[in-house]
Amino acid sequence: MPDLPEPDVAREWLETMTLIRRFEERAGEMYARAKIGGFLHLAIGEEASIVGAVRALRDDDYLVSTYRSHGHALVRGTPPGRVMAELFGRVDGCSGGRGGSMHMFDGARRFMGGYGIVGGNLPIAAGIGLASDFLGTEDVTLCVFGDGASNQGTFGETLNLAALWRLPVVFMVTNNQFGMGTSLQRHSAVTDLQRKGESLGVPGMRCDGMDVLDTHAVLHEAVERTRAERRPLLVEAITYRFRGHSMADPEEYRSREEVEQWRERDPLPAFAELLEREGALTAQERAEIDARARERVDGAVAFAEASPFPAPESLYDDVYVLGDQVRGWYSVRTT
Amino acid sequence: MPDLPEPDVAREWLETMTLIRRFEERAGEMYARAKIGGFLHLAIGEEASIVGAVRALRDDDYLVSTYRSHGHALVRGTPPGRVMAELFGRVDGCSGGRGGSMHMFDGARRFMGGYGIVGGNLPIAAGIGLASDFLGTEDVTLCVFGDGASNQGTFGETLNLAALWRLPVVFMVTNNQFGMGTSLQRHSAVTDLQRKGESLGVPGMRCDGMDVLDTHAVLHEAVERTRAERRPLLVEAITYRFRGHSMADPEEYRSREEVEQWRERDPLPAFAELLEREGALTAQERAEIDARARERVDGAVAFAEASPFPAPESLYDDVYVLGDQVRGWYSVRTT
Amino acid sequence: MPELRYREALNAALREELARDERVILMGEDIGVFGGAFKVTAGLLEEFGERRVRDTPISENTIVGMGVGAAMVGLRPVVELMTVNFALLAFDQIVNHAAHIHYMFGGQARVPLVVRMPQGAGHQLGPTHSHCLEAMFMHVPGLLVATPSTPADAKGLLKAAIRDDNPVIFIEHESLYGVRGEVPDGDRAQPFGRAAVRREGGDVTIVGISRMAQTAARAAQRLQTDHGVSAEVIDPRTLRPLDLDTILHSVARTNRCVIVEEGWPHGGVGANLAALISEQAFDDLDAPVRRVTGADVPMPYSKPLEDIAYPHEPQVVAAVLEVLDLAPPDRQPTGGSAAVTTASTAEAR
Amino acid sequence: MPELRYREALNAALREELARDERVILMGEDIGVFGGAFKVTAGLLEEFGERRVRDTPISENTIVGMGVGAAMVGLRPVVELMTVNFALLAFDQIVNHAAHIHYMFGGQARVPLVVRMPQGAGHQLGPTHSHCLEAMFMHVPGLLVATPSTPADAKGLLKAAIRDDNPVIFIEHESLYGVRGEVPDGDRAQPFGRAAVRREGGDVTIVGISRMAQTAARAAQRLQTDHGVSAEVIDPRTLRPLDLDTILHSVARTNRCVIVEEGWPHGGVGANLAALISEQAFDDLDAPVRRVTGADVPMPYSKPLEDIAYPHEPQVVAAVLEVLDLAPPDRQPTGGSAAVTTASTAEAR
Ligand SMILES: Cc1ncc(C[n+]2csc(CCOP(=O)(O)OP(=O)(O)O)c2C)c(N)n1
Ligand SMILES: Cc1ncc(C[n+]2csc(CCOP(=O)(O)OP(=O)(O)O)c2C)c(N)n1
Ligand SMILES: [Mg+2]
Ligand SMILES: [Mg+2]
Repeated sequence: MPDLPEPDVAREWLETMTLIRRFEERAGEMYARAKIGGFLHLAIGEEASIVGAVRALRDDDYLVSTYRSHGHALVRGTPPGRVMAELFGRVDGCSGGRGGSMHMFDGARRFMGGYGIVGGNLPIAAGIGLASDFLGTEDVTLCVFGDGASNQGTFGETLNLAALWRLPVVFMVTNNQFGMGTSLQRHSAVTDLQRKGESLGVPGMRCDGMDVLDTHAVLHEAVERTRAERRPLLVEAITYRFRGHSMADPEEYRSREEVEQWRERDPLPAFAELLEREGALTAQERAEIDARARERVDGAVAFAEASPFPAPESLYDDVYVLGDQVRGWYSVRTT
Repeated sequence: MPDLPEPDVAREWLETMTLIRRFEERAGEMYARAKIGGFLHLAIGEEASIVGAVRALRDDDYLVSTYRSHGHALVRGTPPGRVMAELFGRVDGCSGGRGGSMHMFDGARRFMGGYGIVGGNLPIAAGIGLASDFLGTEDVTLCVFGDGASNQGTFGETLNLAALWRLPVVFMVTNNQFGMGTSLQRHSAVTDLQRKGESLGVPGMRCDGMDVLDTHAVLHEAVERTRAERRPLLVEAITYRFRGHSMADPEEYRSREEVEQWRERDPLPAFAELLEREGALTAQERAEIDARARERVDGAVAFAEASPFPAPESLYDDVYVLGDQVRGWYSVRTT
Repeated sequence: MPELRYREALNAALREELARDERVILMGEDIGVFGGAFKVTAGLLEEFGERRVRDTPISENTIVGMGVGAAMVGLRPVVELMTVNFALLAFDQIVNHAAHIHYMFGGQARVPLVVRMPQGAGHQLGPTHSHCLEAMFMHVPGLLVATPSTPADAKGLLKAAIRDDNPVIFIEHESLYGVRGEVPDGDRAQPFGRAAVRREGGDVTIVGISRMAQTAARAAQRLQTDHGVSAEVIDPRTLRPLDLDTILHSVARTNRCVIVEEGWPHGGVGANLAALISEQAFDDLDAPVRRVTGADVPMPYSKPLEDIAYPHEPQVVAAVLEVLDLAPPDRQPTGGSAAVTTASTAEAR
Repeated sequence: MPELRYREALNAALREELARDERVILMGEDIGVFGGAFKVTAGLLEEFGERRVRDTPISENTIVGMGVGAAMVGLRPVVELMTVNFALLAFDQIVNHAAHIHYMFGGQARVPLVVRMPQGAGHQLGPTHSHCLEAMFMHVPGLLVATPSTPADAKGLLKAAIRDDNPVIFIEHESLYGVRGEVPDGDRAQPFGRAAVRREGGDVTIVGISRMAQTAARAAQRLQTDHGVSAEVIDPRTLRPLDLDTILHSVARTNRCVIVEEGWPHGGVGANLAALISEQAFDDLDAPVRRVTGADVPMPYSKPLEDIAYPHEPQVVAAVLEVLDLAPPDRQPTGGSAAVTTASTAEAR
């Protein structure tokens, strides 16, 4: 087992994992109460893979994610209120209410977006890596996607290009065992996903995505190797989503037992108990962390509730960057 | 070195390689004389990889190729006249003059087409393999494509699916060292192309595409293994195109010396001389083979010349399969 | 006649065709074990087995391309793309291959392939998940394009699509899956190229595309009750082939036409119909053909914005009153041109 | 003013923009060592090096997507797709990503990306290599679409495209690369959304798209000399934004309009313009807007078939004479509708 980080660091990881968990539990409730529409993909069960990975990044490093990215916004520091406001479709949402759950964004914190098209985010991450390389910065881009996405054409195209051009991108495949209702064995001929980049010139690594320490240790190594060696790596994080693919999922493709077995490895209590055993956390601190998380989520809901819906007149805002040659939202100039 | 086949078989291989060579040389001349338009991609130098591979197929096996496929039609038995007529854009062309050099077809001989979109033929070949599997036949499909095509998204998508569904398809990457003007090293991170299917669950093999015997031996093994084990294989054929990518290619991306070195391995004289050394071919037979090939090509040109151009009224034929609900070529019924 | 949901009608069509013809197979993401993202294929894996009903990896271009290849050698594949939005990944196989192979090989090869997928807004799926792309498919010679708006057509057109020897783009609508309607019993294929007159009327012709045929019918009802306007409502059912005659005959009587579509205005289905009608019924028209279209924007997630970004009855009613000179023309530039009502304007008004 | 070929004008624009702005990079298949399939980028690798001019593998969707990502963080990528036909593989990145990112993230991200590619028939490249797809791109909000038809516009519009903060689809034409024309010296960007009146006239307005603007101009010359008809020829230059005003003002004077495009008729650019003009100039029109389009077929390889499958001067002249009632309307159903002249008909007549 990797060594514990400093106690305050470890507690921050636990606190952030807890925040994500409480936030998504509440989002699920808000969805049931029709405060949130569209698709809502929760990452409950995957928090260690999110926090462990992103905490291995520097603040200047870029993060690119999918439609399952509330946690990625939160771990990067986007205020929970702005994430919840996005889910509520309000103007103060982190994407102005335009994107919703599948399209989170916080450029200031270098979270370059959640993307709704499976596999669509890989070329974009490689392009960001290309820019970092071109501009001569030390920035690394972490691109997160799922096991199912590894079958998309962009996976092979992008990894080949990243290896060929030695782009500073760490590709992280979050293997939660399913692409929607299709199990790994039924969608990928090679199930040892860390190997899926070998034929493309991208070496692989694996981490236990249920263990924030292991995830952090492996991603830290991967990110720093990529930063130093200027070449991409593929990291597989083994994890599991405890909830359905989205809110409308009868989960007939897996057994209650299977879910229960994985729940026994729930990364939150596992890490909390470890910290307690190691004397880095008291029972009271643990309770306070949970209480603070719940408070922040309450605040997030209140903030979202208070935020107005976008005005109808704003419908056409930002279809285009307006300028001399594009004068209005409309594509036909009328006098 | 694999043993020689029966002398008459060996001579047929030489004769077919010679026919392809003479046919394409003449096609080049006809292009210069504007008898042929569009793009003309010659496979001169790659004949051993074509004949050795296709002769490893049974007559019922399917062949799917690219825009560089005159040889594939000829080796499958399409009359040279019909191939030349297609290049001339005449009604007796093997695609009725509709497709041209890039879109050859001879369904009766199970040559299921040359395709102009790089990488576009892989999913189609897998679909044909799926049908063979579904219908319970023993047919194998051979899908030929280039080194550059191995970077296309369809490569990863199709090989994964073929491995996952155990489809009887042999994927043959004709590595002629370049994708147009871009050398292998500059377009693919992994240059050992036979390995490019490993991460997709498709084992690889390699053959010397300049040696018809080696190509045949390796492809024969691959095709029969695929037929028996019901799983795809990837075979890399190392070869070289002596001519430009198409007729308009200054070839500034490679040196005269490099081309000369490869020309020393020209598969035609190499194989002919081997047969002579082994006593399977006399100098006279060799001369006759060449003479016959030239005659057949003369005949092909004459046939193409004699064939009429499609009538203007035929422009709209075969846009649709006409039937009860599609009454004419036009998509708007007018009274 | 039994009442079925649109989803159930599609399911019945698939079940009956699978039973009728051994060569029919289904392929798609999560159509088997999961039963389909919208449950259209529910129960078919259990009934017909993995050989006929195949879950695929997430590889849209290749799934469609495999359908093309399988169709060329005798199968009749029905490929489901989870939604039309993902079809953008398969455009090469749809346009360069499925649509062109029959022509490009001189009629020697056929591609009896059906690509099914739902489209449309209304569920807050945001910019990447709410497209209506029938105009793009309609543009391509070699494709047939169906846009069923009722359970009966969903079943009848799907059967006809599966039996046709041409590649068919079969566009369902996410908002219609739960809609109920009468579906004739038995093996009834609805031939392509026959528009349906959903309601007869003499004052104006309203053409509604896909889900908008339903919106148009509701608007016509309102026009009758609130304004005493008698509107004829036509649903083309298929865009390739297109039954223009039925529309022209109607316009010849009403002299006024409004086209309602959910998609983007520029180069939309409405623009194409407006052009054809203006060309061929020039002397019949007492007013310009009027289009009511989706707004010229990516579809926003936020509910109030999404609501005004695609047409509802009020915009259709407003547009009809305008072509009948019963209301002031709207002033603000909209949907790309002052003469197009897009969802937003009537609302914003 | 110096005379340049269209190809040279594009090359000059790229060279000047590469020199002007460090953030501009070029990516594409065979644009470097090979100098570009059509030699548009010849010499740029030598001049600016591998860092700025990058040969890519054959991976269209990913090349465009990398351009999107690089543009989001400050570069100004110019991606060349070898031809528009291969853009069908990149539609997901173009539509779901490049076009929608600015809107979908609430205006926080920008995508100053240019995707350049040639389109068109005339070189016997057959069904998979001869498309004109401007209508599909024009359909999508968030994209700008340019279709330069002269060397001057090729240079001026490309400079404007590279400097614009929106994603631009820049459509060149294979048959124009060798065409010579005067190109103003110096750093002149041609703003989008300004149509060019190529020739003034009072009897009829001819709108020509992409290469067809040149065909239209030649037809106008013939109309003048052979028939004494004075035709005004308008080249919109860009389809998004579209300068409809210039067209409407012209039609207000001529009362007759013919639109010439090379692409497919259904849902084409011509249909969109015909709809807009019929809507907004209804009372100005003395005859239906007439479209001359490519035939509704995949492009055949055989020369005589290809020749009649896209418009040439004779069809344009015939269509103009028809809208002026100087010739019998043609009878046979064509290009999808009896009111559309497609290349084939006038020839076949
Ligand atoms: C191109 C594309 N195809 C299909 C979908 C529908 N879809 C959304 S998520 C998903 C499953 C993705 O599985 P995986 O990559 O493992 O990520 P996970 O959802 O498990 O996090 C599918 C099929 C999509 N959004 N994009
Ligand atoms: C999708 C697509 N992109 C680009 C092209 C243009 N093109 C035709 S052949 C070719 C090179 C292909 O190289 P390779 O796969 O090695 O085959 P080869 O030509 O060497 O036989 C390119 C880029 C195309 N036809 N299709
Ligand atoms: Mg998964
Ligand atoms: Mg090659």
